Amino acid sequence: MDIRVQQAAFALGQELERFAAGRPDTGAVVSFTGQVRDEGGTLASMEIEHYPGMTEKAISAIAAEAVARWSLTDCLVIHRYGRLAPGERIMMVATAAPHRGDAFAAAEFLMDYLKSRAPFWKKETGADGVSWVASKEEDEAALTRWDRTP
Amino acid sequence: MDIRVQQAAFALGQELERFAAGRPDTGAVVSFTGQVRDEGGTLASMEIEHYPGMTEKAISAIAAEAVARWSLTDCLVIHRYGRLAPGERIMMVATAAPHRGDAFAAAEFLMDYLKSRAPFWKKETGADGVSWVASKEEDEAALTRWDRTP
Amino acid sequence: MIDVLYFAWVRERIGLPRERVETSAATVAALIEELSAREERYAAAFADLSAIRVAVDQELTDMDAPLQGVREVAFFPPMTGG
Amino acid sequence: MIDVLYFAWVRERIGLPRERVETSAATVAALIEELSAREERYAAAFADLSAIRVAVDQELTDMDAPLQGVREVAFFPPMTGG
Repeated sequence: MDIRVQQAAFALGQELERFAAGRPDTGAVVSFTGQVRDEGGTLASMEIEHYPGMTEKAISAIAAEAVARWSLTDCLVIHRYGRLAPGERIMMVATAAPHRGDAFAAAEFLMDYLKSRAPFWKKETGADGVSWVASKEEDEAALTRWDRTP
Repeated sequence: MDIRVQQAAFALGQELERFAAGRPDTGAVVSFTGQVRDEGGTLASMEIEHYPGMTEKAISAIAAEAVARWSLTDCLVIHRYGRLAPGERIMMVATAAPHRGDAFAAAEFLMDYLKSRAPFWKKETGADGVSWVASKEEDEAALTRWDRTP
Repeated sequence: MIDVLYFAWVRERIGLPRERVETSAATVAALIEELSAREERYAAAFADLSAIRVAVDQELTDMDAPLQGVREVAFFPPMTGG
Repeated sequence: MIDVLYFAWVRERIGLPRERVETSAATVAALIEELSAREERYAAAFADLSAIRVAVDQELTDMDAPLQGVREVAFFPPMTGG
């Protein structure tokens, strides 16, 4: 389990390559990468604020829950904060498992929880000025699907 | 849409890096990578047979269906054939979309269909000799979940 | 004349990857009957049709598919890609 | 004395990222009432509690959470990570 909260960019390809390598009990590796959309050219930049200290704890708890729920051989979360330009990578998760069902479910679970339960806040600077990204009801609703699943 | 059926190994990190780059309308990139498990050290090698000509067509049709069903900005499928050692990468898919739900659903759809509808057959050489990998009922069952989803 | 292709253990049981077959079979099922009647190795390969999948001109189909105008038929076990 | 932290637009409305607060409030809700009574900018930030999330000692919790022995309370809008 590897959790990193950082301002610096990360090398997606290298990270995934290293994560997937040298693990002969792993049959399936899933990755998710979040990028800053340019919103049709209207977005100038995105600023991500976080809660130092709590952020790492919250992500670790979410990752531990994923490891407890599914048969994973490993998982990785990298999340950036600070100012990002359109097209830049915000974060990535990767999951490794013997079988694909576990790797996919755990990656989606990690994303759903990171979205609404890890202390990050996004502020966009665009054509209409500066505004905090509002949370979506669908993101909160997405969490309920994990209530039933083992 | 990029479909490749090849004997040669592929560079997972480089492929994903290139796939994810330079696309400011993409907010979410999901990748899946399938690797040869060593089955607790008992697997010596895996041989993948395919149906040249039909393979590319079948994968293209599956990918076109994914593009029609979900809001994707791109998708990539690379699948190898021939002899592979434990730990080697068999295949990868990647999907890019404005939002994560589409990227995840399309990647899982591609995997479920590649598993049971693309003409590949795996033969394992292990402790018990040589045997063709049997299809799993759960893989066939996995397809039914896409009957209802838009 | 139809090109008939075999893959995986179907290929191994029949003992060849492809052959040209002179046939007037109207459907895939009729072609399987003709082949099975030829020799024991075909009958063995096609003994359990629930384990056989078929593609006609490189499209997956079923045993009732017509063969009129068809160039290529392939028989194989359930696929195990991914 | 409790460290009270503010993030995102809660921080912007109150106008500072953190402060030490002398309080005998028994719960998070009581602390919010105390702060809101202080000055208009607090009242404005806490006007709609459905838009406020709270963490006590860096764990997400709710407005009824007790403050006895607590070192750090943080207020912020719903999170938007990922």
